[in-house]
Amino acid sequence: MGILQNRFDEENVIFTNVDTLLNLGKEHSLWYLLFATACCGIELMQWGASKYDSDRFGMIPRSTPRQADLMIVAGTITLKMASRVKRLYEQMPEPKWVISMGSCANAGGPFCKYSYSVLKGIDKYIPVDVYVPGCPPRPEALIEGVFKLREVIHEERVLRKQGKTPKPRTPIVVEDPHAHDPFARHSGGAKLVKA
Amino acid sequence: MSDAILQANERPRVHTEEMVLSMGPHHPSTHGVLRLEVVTDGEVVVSARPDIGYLHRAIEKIGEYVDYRQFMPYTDRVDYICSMNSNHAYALGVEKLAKISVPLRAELMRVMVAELNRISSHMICIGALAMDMGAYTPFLHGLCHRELVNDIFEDVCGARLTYNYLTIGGVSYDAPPGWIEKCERFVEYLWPKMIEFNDLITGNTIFQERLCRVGVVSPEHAVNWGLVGPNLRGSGVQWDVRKNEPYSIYDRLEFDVPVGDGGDPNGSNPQGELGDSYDRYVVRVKEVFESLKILKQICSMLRENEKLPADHPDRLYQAKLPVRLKVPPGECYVRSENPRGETGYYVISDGTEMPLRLKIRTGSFSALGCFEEVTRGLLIGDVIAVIGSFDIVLPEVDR
Amino acid sequence: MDFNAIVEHLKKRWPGIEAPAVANGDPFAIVPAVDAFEVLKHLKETPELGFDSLMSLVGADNGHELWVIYPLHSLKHLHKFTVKVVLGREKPQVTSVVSLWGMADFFEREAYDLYGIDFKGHPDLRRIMNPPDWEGWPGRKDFEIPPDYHGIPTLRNDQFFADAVETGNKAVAEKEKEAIAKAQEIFKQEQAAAKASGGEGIQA
Amino acid sequence: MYELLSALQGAAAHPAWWMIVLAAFVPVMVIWLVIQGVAGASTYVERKVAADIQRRVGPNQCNVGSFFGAWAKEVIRNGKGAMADAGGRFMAMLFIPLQPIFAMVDKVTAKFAPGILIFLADGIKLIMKEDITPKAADKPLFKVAPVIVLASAFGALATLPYSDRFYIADFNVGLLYIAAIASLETIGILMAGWASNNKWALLGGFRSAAQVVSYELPAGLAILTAILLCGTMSLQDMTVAQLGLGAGWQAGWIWHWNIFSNPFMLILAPVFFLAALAECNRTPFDIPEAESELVAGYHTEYTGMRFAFFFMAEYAMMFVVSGVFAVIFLGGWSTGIGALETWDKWAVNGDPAQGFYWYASLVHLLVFCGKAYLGVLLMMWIRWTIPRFRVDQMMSLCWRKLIPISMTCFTAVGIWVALRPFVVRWAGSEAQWQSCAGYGALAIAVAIGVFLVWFILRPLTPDEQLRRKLIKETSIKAGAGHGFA
Repeated sequence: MGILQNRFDEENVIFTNVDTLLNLGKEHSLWYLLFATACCGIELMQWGASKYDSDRFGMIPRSTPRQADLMIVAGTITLKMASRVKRLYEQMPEPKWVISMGSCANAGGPFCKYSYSVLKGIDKYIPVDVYVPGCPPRPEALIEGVFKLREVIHEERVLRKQGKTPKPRTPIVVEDPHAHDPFARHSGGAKLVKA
Repeated sequence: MSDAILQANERPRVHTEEMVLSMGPHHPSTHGVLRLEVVTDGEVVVSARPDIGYLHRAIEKIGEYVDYRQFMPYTDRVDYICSMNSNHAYALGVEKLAKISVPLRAELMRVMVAELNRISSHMICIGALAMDMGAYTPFLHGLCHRELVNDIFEDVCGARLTYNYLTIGGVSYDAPPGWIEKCERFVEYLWPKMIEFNDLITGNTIFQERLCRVGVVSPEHAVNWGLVGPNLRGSGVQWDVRKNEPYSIYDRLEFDVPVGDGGDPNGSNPQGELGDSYDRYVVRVKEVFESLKILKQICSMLRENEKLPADHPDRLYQAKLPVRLKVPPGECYVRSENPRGETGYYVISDGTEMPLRLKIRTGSFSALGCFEEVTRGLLIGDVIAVIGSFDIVLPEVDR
Repeated sequence: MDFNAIVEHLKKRWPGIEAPAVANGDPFAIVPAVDAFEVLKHLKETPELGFDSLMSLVGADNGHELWVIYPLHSLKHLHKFTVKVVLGREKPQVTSVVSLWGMADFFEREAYDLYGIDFKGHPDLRRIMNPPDWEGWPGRKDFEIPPDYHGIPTLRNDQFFADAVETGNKAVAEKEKEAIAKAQEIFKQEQAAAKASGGEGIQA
Repeated sequence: MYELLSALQGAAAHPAWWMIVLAAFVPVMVIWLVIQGVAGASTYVERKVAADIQRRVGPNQCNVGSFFGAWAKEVIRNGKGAMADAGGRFMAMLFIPLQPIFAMVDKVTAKFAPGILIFLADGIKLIMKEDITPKAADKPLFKVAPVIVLASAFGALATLPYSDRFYIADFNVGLLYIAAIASLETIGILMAGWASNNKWALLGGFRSAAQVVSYELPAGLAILTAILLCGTMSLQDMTVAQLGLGAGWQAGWIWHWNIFSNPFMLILAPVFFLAALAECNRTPFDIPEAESELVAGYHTEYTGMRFAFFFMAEYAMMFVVSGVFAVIFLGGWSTGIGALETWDKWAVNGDPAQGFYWYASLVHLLVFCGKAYLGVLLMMWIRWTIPRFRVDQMMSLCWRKLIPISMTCFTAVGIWVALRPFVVRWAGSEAQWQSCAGYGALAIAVAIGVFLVWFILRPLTPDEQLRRKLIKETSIKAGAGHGFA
């Protein structure tokens, strides 16, 4: 938005409503970076593919970070990879958001305790907006994560100045509806027959 | 004429310079975080050297800290596209060392899920290869078929990707009611879909032109470089661990081992050369049909098995094992046929609950070893084709 | 040829080869490091042995000494053989077999990267998995994880995790209880429904 | 456009000054709107086409209701807030009655065009993105490249004959102008590739230069052939020539279109279409931006609006080449129904004194846009179906196949045209020859039709029957990956 970005400090009928319109545009057109390192990448692909179809929400993959708005860190980030991830993040133009997908990106996942080469949480390196837990998260959980991110975007200030003390980025954790339910994952009643 | 002009005339008129392209670790078609140092002269690749380790998660090292059962989830992550096969290879290794015999029903279930997972893995491979060639749609169609396999797995173990379904000595859960019918319906569904896929992609002229005579590996080189699985068979070497060193119940099943037939006028690849990318691709497509055949047989075997009385030893799905599993000292190398070729586990036990060393030998790692030789002199677009046709999966490479 | 015959065959030329009796798993022959290359070459190039395929190349550490293990297989004769080379922890060195099996290239680099085993004559012996400036041999038993790598902490923050687990546990346990109770109820209902309809079990 | 305006002004001796300003300003705005419309609609249509081919649903969240409705809701909420001033309350009052209207519109649009506002959202977002110029880039070139690319599409759009009276400009060298200005795009792409200081972009730029220079030849030869046949370079005149006005009762019928005029044009049409695909950098010739090889090709380093310029130019260019295809092969704005075209001379242009029939022009406008957009849809269909060529294959296809074919066709059409006077003499008169040719073309068209009917209704072999049956039984409806089981 260039020179108009965060220039106006009054709450005005024009600025508030224009901000809302701009935010609506942003949140309906989240192009994500085609970036997947490990297991979660497959679920990311399934999320973008026919059954879950991320294109419904206007989300299409871009392979160059310059044209992406959203980076979904899908999979384990190793120490060797960490600097590359940061570079990709820096190459993305503002405004940009990050979803940390899966336990590995959140906190190291199953490699947290004994692995010498895994970065224990991508938020140690780049700012994260939404955390989606799971190993790997189901595509439904990722959709929920995107909706949470939309809520964040909806409240952003574009033309108006940020508040005197800008709101700190509070981590948003998507709760996997099936995370604690050992049976809910099974479709239908068939799997209730305990082995 | 002065000397300077003479010299200038002697020099080649067009002065070209080599360019180093860093392909990856973030690149749309390196199938993950592979990095290639590609030295190109214009479009021609002088050398493409793989630089790996961007997904090195030290899984082998973790194996030395957790006990035999706890390591099973990590084998899921070794090759997440075919976790079931990966589980199977590890379970075979430990069972051989600990001399555990697996009940028949467990073996049937294992082969069933392994073959289903082989199909879903090949779906990703052939779809991704088509995507690398510029056709995006087949990839999504492949994923669409894959969703159905995921549904089937979800029914039997509750997970979509990392299953942790096989255990040492059997499988975690028995088949739920209605599951076998579901598998049969899947076979009925996929067979014509694969024929449709063949009509659309395998027979596509552009696709064939892109893959034929590209990335040729001769049979001798394939053996020497340690290519395995479809990559080896694409080079015309008839070697399938399921057939030649049968494990589990593969010796009771009937299936063919498709091999590459490049250059054969009656074969599937008449314009090609033995061991080119198209051969490797065709071997995978044919393997899907073979897996479907196996699935049919297993379904009928499972049905017969269900007729046995409930307390029959063949109907158990798990062997009775002690809670603290101690493996007697010794070492062994066990391999199983995975979608990406044989996965071998070299297990060294020192008699404790944890292994002394676990070495995982995977197909993609050795395929990358010969990558530089194979891609020399190709074009940049061909490098992509060769990566796709080798079906490289990075966690398997880096572990 | 079976394992013992191959060992006998090799012992004629290299009497230093040992084949310890194994009660469990695959048998293997221990070959002195100096002879390793010649033995492997012999194994590959003798027609009646014909080990044209190297199945894997394993570097290992048992706490006292380093091992390099070569499981071999012959596609021609369909027999197997395992060669093990025992090396000391200080300056472990063995001749590279890249000239025999091309596949050994990456596998030897990996063994070098993880165990620091020097493969003499390898064309390009660099780190493969870890970054080039990584210090130490992470595969060895005595490796200690460095606290940070270029400013990135490599160890987890244990206090943070302990808190998370402690605070998370109650909620998780309660939710799980609820879910199980709910699921069992549904299960009972469906069982009853299935019985009422006369079918056995529940349709998927 | 100028003619139209002067017709409005009436018979003034000299155009008034405001007329000149208007004549410069209005066309520009019109083309700009055309570009916006074509690019915006095409992004949506392309996503829907792709979704249908890939068994997906495609965008369906960004409806009128969910976009403007949500906005109206927010505005009303803001207006009722404690902080709101008079303006805010006024806006809220304004939007309260609008809300049910939005909801109503949403109900209608969601039925046949769900997610239609996705292009608006994309546009808003792209405008708002940070504009990054890489530090190492050649800044002036980097900034001017997207403008050049868009300008070439802009310039080309100006000369298309949208209708018999609604058109922006009609040069006597229109086709030459389009061929020239369309290849300006390459310069922009090459500039973008070079200035980005990115190796992927550079490769993309080079590939594009090689590709477009090569494929200009078959495209140019096809255009030349059409010029040879019609004897004019003006796009309007070429369209009029394809009405076949001298042919008595047959005037204006479909078989006067160039594509049916002789067998060589029938061969040439796919050649030109392929070359057009290559000039637009579309699959299977999307080698300059080959996503799986070169990340994003020449626009790898472009962000936000600059990238949007490339994007818009691509769709506008697709429309342009499809429009040119329609003009040189498919009779431009001609409906192909002779009775309609010749009735009371309502459609036949040429003389302003004949009067201005707006309804006729509107029909022609729709017909032309339909024909051109059909080409665009075909391009989209191809894009989502088949793989991409390799660089050398693309070049050999051009130099070994397309250029010889188009050369042969050009020569053959030349001979055809040269022999025509003799044939006409033999036939007796132009009108008789025209009707002869008409009957011949009719026979060919009927033969093709019969063949198509046979092809569709032919008896299937048992194997094919089984295969079709199986595929039909197991086919999954779009977007329902879970249709099975």
